[in-house]
Amino acid sequence: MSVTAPQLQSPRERRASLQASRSERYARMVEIRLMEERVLALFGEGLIPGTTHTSQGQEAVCVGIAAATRPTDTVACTYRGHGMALSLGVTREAVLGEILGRQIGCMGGLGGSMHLSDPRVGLLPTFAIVGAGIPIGAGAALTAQVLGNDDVAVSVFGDGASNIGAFHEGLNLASIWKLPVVFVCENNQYGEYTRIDRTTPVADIAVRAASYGIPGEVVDGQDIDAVEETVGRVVARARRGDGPTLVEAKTYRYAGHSRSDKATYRPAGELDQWLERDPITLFGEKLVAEGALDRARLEEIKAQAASDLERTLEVVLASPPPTEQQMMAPPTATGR
Amino acid sequence: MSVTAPQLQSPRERRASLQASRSERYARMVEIRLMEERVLALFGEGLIPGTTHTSQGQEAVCVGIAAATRPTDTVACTYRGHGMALSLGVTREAVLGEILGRQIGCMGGLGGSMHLSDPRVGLLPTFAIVGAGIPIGAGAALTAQVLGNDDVAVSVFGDGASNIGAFHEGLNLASIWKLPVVFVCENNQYGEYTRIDRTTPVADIAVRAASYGIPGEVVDGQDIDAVEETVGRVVARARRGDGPTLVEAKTYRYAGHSRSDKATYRPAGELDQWLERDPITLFGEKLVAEGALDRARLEEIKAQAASDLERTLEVVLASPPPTEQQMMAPPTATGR
Amino acid sequence: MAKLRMNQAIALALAEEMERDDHVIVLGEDIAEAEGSFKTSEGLLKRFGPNRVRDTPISEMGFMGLSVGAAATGLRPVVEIMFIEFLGVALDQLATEAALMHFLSGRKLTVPLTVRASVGSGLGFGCQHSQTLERWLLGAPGLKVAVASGARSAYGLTKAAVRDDDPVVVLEPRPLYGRREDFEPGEDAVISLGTGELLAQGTDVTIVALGQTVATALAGAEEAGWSADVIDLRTVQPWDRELVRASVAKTGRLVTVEENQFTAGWGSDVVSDVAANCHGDLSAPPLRLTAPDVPVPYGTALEQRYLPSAEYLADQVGLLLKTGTCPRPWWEGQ
Amino acid sequence: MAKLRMNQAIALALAEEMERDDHVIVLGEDIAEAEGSFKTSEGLLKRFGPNRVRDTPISEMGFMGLSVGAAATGLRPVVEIMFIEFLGVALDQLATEAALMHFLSGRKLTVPLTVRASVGSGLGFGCQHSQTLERWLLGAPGLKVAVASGARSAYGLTKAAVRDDDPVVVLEPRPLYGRREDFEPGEDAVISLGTGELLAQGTDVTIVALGQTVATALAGAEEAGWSADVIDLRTVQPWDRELVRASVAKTGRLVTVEENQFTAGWGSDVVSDVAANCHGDLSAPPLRLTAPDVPVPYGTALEQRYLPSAEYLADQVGLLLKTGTCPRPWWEGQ
Ligand SMILES: Cc1ncc(C[n+]2csc(CCOP(=O)(O)OP(=O)(O)O)c2C)c(N)n1
Ligand SMILES: Cc1ncc(C[n+]2csc(CCOP(=O)(O)OP(=O)(O)O)c2C)c(N)n1
Ligand SMILES: [Mg+2]
Ligand SMILES: [Mg+2]
Repeated sequence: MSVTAPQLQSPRERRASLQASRSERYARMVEIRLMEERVLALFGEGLIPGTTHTSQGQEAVCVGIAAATRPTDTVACTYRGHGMALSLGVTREAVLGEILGRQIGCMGGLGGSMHLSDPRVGLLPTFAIVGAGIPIGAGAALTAQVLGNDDVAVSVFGDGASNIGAFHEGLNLASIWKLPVVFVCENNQYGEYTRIDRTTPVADIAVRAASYGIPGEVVDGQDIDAVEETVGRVVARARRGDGPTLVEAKTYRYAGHSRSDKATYRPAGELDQWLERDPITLFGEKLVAEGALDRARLEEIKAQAASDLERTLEVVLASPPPTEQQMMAPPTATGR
Repeated sequence: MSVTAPQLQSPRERRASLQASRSERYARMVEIRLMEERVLALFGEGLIPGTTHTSQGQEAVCVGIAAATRPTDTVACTYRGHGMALSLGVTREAVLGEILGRQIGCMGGLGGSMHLSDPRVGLLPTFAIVGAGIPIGAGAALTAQVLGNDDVAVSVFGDGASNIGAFHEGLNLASIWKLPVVFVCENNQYGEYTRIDRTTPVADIAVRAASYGIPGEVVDGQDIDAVEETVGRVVARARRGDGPTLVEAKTYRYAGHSRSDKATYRPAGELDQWLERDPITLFGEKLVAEGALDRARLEEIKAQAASDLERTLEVVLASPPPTEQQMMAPPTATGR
Repeated sequence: MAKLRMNQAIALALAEEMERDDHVIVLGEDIAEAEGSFKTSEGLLKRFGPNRVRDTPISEMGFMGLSVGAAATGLRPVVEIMFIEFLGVALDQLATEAALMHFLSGRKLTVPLTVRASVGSGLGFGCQHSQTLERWLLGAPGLKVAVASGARSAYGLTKAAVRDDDPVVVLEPRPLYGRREDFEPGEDAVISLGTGELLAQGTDVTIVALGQTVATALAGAEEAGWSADVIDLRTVQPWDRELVRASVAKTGRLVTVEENQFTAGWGSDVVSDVAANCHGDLSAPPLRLTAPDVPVPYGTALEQRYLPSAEYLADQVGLLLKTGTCPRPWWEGQ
Repeated sequence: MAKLRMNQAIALALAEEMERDDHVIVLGEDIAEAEGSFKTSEGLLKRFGPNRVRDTPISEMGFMGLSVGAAATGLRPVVEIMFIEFLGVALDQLATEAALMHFLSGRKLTVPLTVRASVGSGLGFGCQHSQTLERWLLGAPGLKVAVASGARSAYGLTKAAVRDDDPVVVLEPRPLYGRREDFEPGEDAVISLGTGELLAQGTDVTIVALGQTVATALAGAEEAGWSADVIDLRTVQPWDRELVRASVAKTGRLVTVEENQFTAGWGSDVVSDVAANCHGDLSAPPLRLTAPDVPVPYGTALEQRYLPSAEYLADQVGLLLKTGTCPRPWWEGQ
C-alpha cells in the first residue's frame, strides 16, 4: 500500500485527503520540505530565474492552516508560498512548474516563484509586495459577508509585514466590519536579513490585536496540532460571525531569505536550537507515540515523497517554457 | 495698558509671549476662536476659495502644544491648522492672508487654507493628505537625533488619521529609533461626517501606543493646563532622549468638518454638552479664580482680539492675490 | 430624457447597476450616510442598505485592498477615492495588485473593480486637491481609465465600468458635478470602454479633449474662424487610436487640450501615436495645449489663468493654421 | 581611473558625499548591516556608523515620510527603495509631499532628498519586480528623475542628486549592478541634472535611450549600415530638450529605445516634443521601440524577447530609413 499517489489527485482531492488524515498531513510536510530543498538546489543549478523564497522549517504553519480550513475558504499568502500552495492542494507539478517557469506551472510559467495560485482550492495569487495580501484576504471575507455565506478568509504574512501600513488598515477594517477573516502572522524571526527585534518594538506581534479590539493569540508554529487547533478555533469563530482574530505563529525559516542567501546574519547556534524542534520530527514522533504510525512508515513516507518529487521534476522539466504567444495574451479578462 | 499689539510682533515674539504668559495664552485662544468664526463667515461670503477647515472648540490643544514647546521644535499638523499656526506665532496677517489667497499670506496666497507654514516657529507646511504629516514630523525628530541637538518634533493629527497606514509606520519607526517626537491625536470625535466609533474599534486611540511599545496618554483637550502639562512632560521625556509618546487629546470641533458643513450628522445635544466645557470659558474662569485676571480683563481681551481681527482683515483685504508671475516661479529650489 | 447634474447621473448609474446585479457594492469615505462628499451616492444607502453601501475609515490602501479581494472572489465593488491625490496612499493596490491579478492567476480570476475618483481644478482647492493625475495610471497593463466630461458620459462610463470584468478607473472632474446635461438614460447610453466620441465635425483640425477640457474644446471651436473635429476621448487607457488617426487623416492637424501640466501629459501619447502613424497626413506640427509645469495655484482666478481656456484654444489654433508651426505656450512669452 | 561595478560606483559616490557633508544619511531596508540587497551601500555602516546609516522596518511610506521631514529640517537623506514597485506604497510621500513642500513652504524650505530605486527587467524576477515605472513620477512638478546607464553615470548622477536641493529620484537598472565600467571618479564626473549625453555621433538618425537601453542603442548602432547620434538622456525629468532637438535638426529622424511598455512611456513625451518643435526637420516619422503592452514575463529567455534588442533596433531603424515610414512593432506581425 503506498501512502498516496498525489500526482493523480486533483487539487481538491489533495486538500480533502490532507484534511481527513493526520498521516497525510505528515506526508505533506515532508513533501514541502523536500520540494523546498530541491528548489534551492535547482536555483543553485541556474534552473530558476530571478529569485525564490523557501519555507523549510515553517511547514507546520501552512499545513496546519490547510487542515483547519476548507477549499471554499480563501487564502492570501506571500511570495514565501510554495509550502502554502502545496498544503492547500495545488499539485506539485503546478507549483514546481511555475517556479521553474514552465507551461505546466499554475500560471503557465509566466508568473514565477512569487506568484502561485489556484482558485479551486482558494489560493489567491501569492503576493510579492509585502503586506498587499493582508487587506486583499480580508476582501474575500467581505465577499462572504455580503453574500451571506459562511466562507472565511485567511490572510497570511510575515513578521516584517506587521510594520507596513496595509497591516494596520486591513486589521482595522476587518474589525469594524466584523469580517470573517483570520490574520496569521508567520513570525519566522526575520524580515530579509534583519532580526525582528531590530524593526519591531514588541515581543509578540499578537499584542497588536488590541489596537483593533480583536483577539490576538500566539501559537507554537512548530506544532502542527497547535496550529490546527488555534486556527481552527478562530476560523470557527469567524464562520459564526464573531469577527476576525490575529494569530501569531512563532516559527523559523531554516534557509536564507531568498535564492543564495546563506543567512550569515544569524547568531551562531540559533538554527540548531530551532532544528531541535523541527516541526516534521515533532509531528512524526507524536504520530509514533500515539501509535498512529510506526517509524518504518515514517521512512516509507519520506521515500515515497522523494520518489514522487523526482517524478514531478521529470514531468516539469519535460514541460516547455511559455511561448511568445502566451506572453502576448492580453492582461485583461475582456481582451481590451 | 493694552493686552498686546500682536500685529507688531514677529512670529518669534508672538511665540515667546505666549510661552511666557498665561493671559497671553488666553488671548491667543480668543484670537483663534474669533478668527475661525470670521473665516466661516468669509467663506459664506464667497471670499475664500475651495474649502476651509476650522477648529473652534479645539483651541486648548494647539495653544497648549505651543506653550509646551519652543520655536526650534518642529510641528507637523493638518489642514485644520489655522489655530495651530496662530498658536505657534504665525501672524494673523500671514494666516488669514493665506486663507483668503492674498500675497500677504504665508505662502503668498498660492497655497491656501490647508497649507500654512512658517519655518521660523517650526511649522512645516500643514498637511492636506490625512496622515502624511505623521512620519514627516518624526523626520524632523530624526534630524535632531542625527545632529545631536535636543530639539523635538510634534506630529499632530486627527482621530480619523489614526486608521491610516502612515500612523502605524510612523509610530513604529519613531519607537525603534527612539526619536524625540510626540504624537498628538486631536480626537475631535469625527472624521469628516463620520463618528469615530463607526471607524475605530477602540475607545481610546491612546491604547494603540502599546503596539509600538511606547507610552500612550489620554488628556482632557478642553483644559489647556492639562494639555500643556502632559505635552510638556512627554516633550521633556523626548528631549532627554527617552523616546516618543502618543498623546490623545479628547476635544470637539464646534463647526462642521469644512466650508458649509452644518454637521447635521451629530446627535442632538452633543454640541451643547461640549459647549459646557468650552476651553476658553474654562480657562478664563480658572484665571479669574486664581486671581490672575478679573472678568473685566477677560472682556477687554476679547474686545482687543476683535478689533485686532478687524484691523487684520482690513490689511489682508488690501493685499492683492498672487500674480501670474508668482504662480509661474519654478516649484524647485534650484529653479530647474 | 432627463436633465441631471453629473453627480445625480453617477448616483443613478450606480443605483441601476446595484439593482441589476446584487454583487455590486459601493464603499468609500462618507459615501453611505453622508451620500458622498460630492453627493454621488445619493439614496444608495437607503435603497440598498448597509451591507452593500459602506462608509470606510480613512484607509485608502485598506479599503482598496479589500475591494480587490472582494472583486477577485465574486463581488463587483465600486470604490470611491474622494480626491485622486489620495490614490498616492493606495496606488500599490490598484496599479500593482488589481491590474495584474487576472494575469497572475493564470487568467482564472477576474477583478471587476470600479474605482471612482474626483479630479481636477477650477474650484480653488489648492495644489494637492486639484490635479487630474491620470498619469499615475497610464501605461499600467491591466488597467482601464475613463474620464467623464459631463452627466451623460459619467452615466455611460460608470455603467460600463461596473459591468466590465477588469479594473476600471472612472475619473470625475469636480467642477462638472453640479452641471446639468440633458440625456436619455438607459442601455443605449452605456459607453463602450475604449471608444472616443466625435462631438463636432470640421475640416481644419482635429481637437482631442478629455474630461473638463471637452467643454473648452467645443467652446473654443464654436466661434472660431476655422472648423474642427472635436473628439471626447472618454477612455484614456486604452484610447481610441483609430478614431483619432482617421480624423487627423482627414484634417491634417492635431491639437490636444489637456488639464494637466505640460510634461508627460496624456496628450504626449496621442501626439506620439499620430506623429508615428499620420506623418504624411500632417500639414502642421501637432500641438498640445496644457497647463504650465507648476503646481495648481490656490484660488479660482489664477486657476482660470492656469488652465487652457476656450479663447486661448481659439487663438493658438488660429496661429497654428496661419503659420504652420506650433505657437509658443502663453507662459513662454513671459 | 577606476574599473568599478555599478553597485560599487554607487557605494563610492555615497561614501564620498557622506564624507563631504555630515548631513547626508542613508536609510532603507537591509542597507546597513547587510550593505544593501544589491550591495550598493558596501562599507557605509562601518565607516559612518549607525546614526547615519540605518536599517528600516518594512515601512516605505514611513521611512520615506521620515526622510521628507528630515530633508525639510536640515539633513540630506538618501533613501533606498529596493524595487521601484515598492513606491506604490509610498508614492504620496514622494510625489505629493516631497515634490510640493518647497512650493508649499512659500519657497522657504528645501527638500534635498535623494531616492534611489532599482528598476528594470532582465534578471527574471517576474512582473512585479521588473518594471521601470519612471512613468509614476513623470509630470510631477517639483520632482527630478535620473536614470543610470552604468557605473559612470550612476556615480555622477548619485553625487549630483545628493547635492541637489530638490527631491531627486535616481533609478538604477538592476542588470547593470554587476557590470564594470572604467571611469575617473571625482568632481569632474558629477553630472549636471537635466543634461543628456551624446555618446555617438552620426548623420542618419537620433537615437534617444535611457538606463538599460543605452547599451542596446549603442550596440544596435555599431554594426548597422546607418550612422546615429546616440543620446543617453540620463535625466528623464526635466529632460534635455535642447540636446535632442539639436540632434534631430541635424539627422532628421528620431528613434526612442525604451524598456517600458508601449503605452505612455517616457518616449512619448520626447516624440511629442520633437514632433511639435522639429516638424520641418523630420524626414521620417518618429519611431518608438519599446516592450509590448503586457506584463513583464518571468524568466530571462522570454524577457529577452520582451525587451527591444540591439538587433531589433538595427532592423527597425533600417526599415525606417528605407521606407520612410514607421515599421510595425514585432508584436503586430503576429
Ligand atoms: C512593500 C515591500 N517592501 C519591501 C519588499 C522586499 N521584501 C521582500 S520579502 C521582505 C521581507 C519580509 O519579511 P517578513 O514579512 O517577515 O516575511 P518572510 O520573508 O520572513 O516570510 C522584504 C523586505 C517587498 N516585497 N515589498
Ligand atoms: C489620504 C486622505 N484621505 C482622505 C482625505 C479626505 N479628508 C480630509 S479631512 C478628513 C477627515 C479627517 O478626520 P480626522 O483625522 O479626525 O481629522 P479632523 O478633520 O477631525 O481634524 C478626510 C477623510 C484626505 N485628505 N486624505
Ligand atoms: Mg519573517
Ligand atoms: Mg477628527
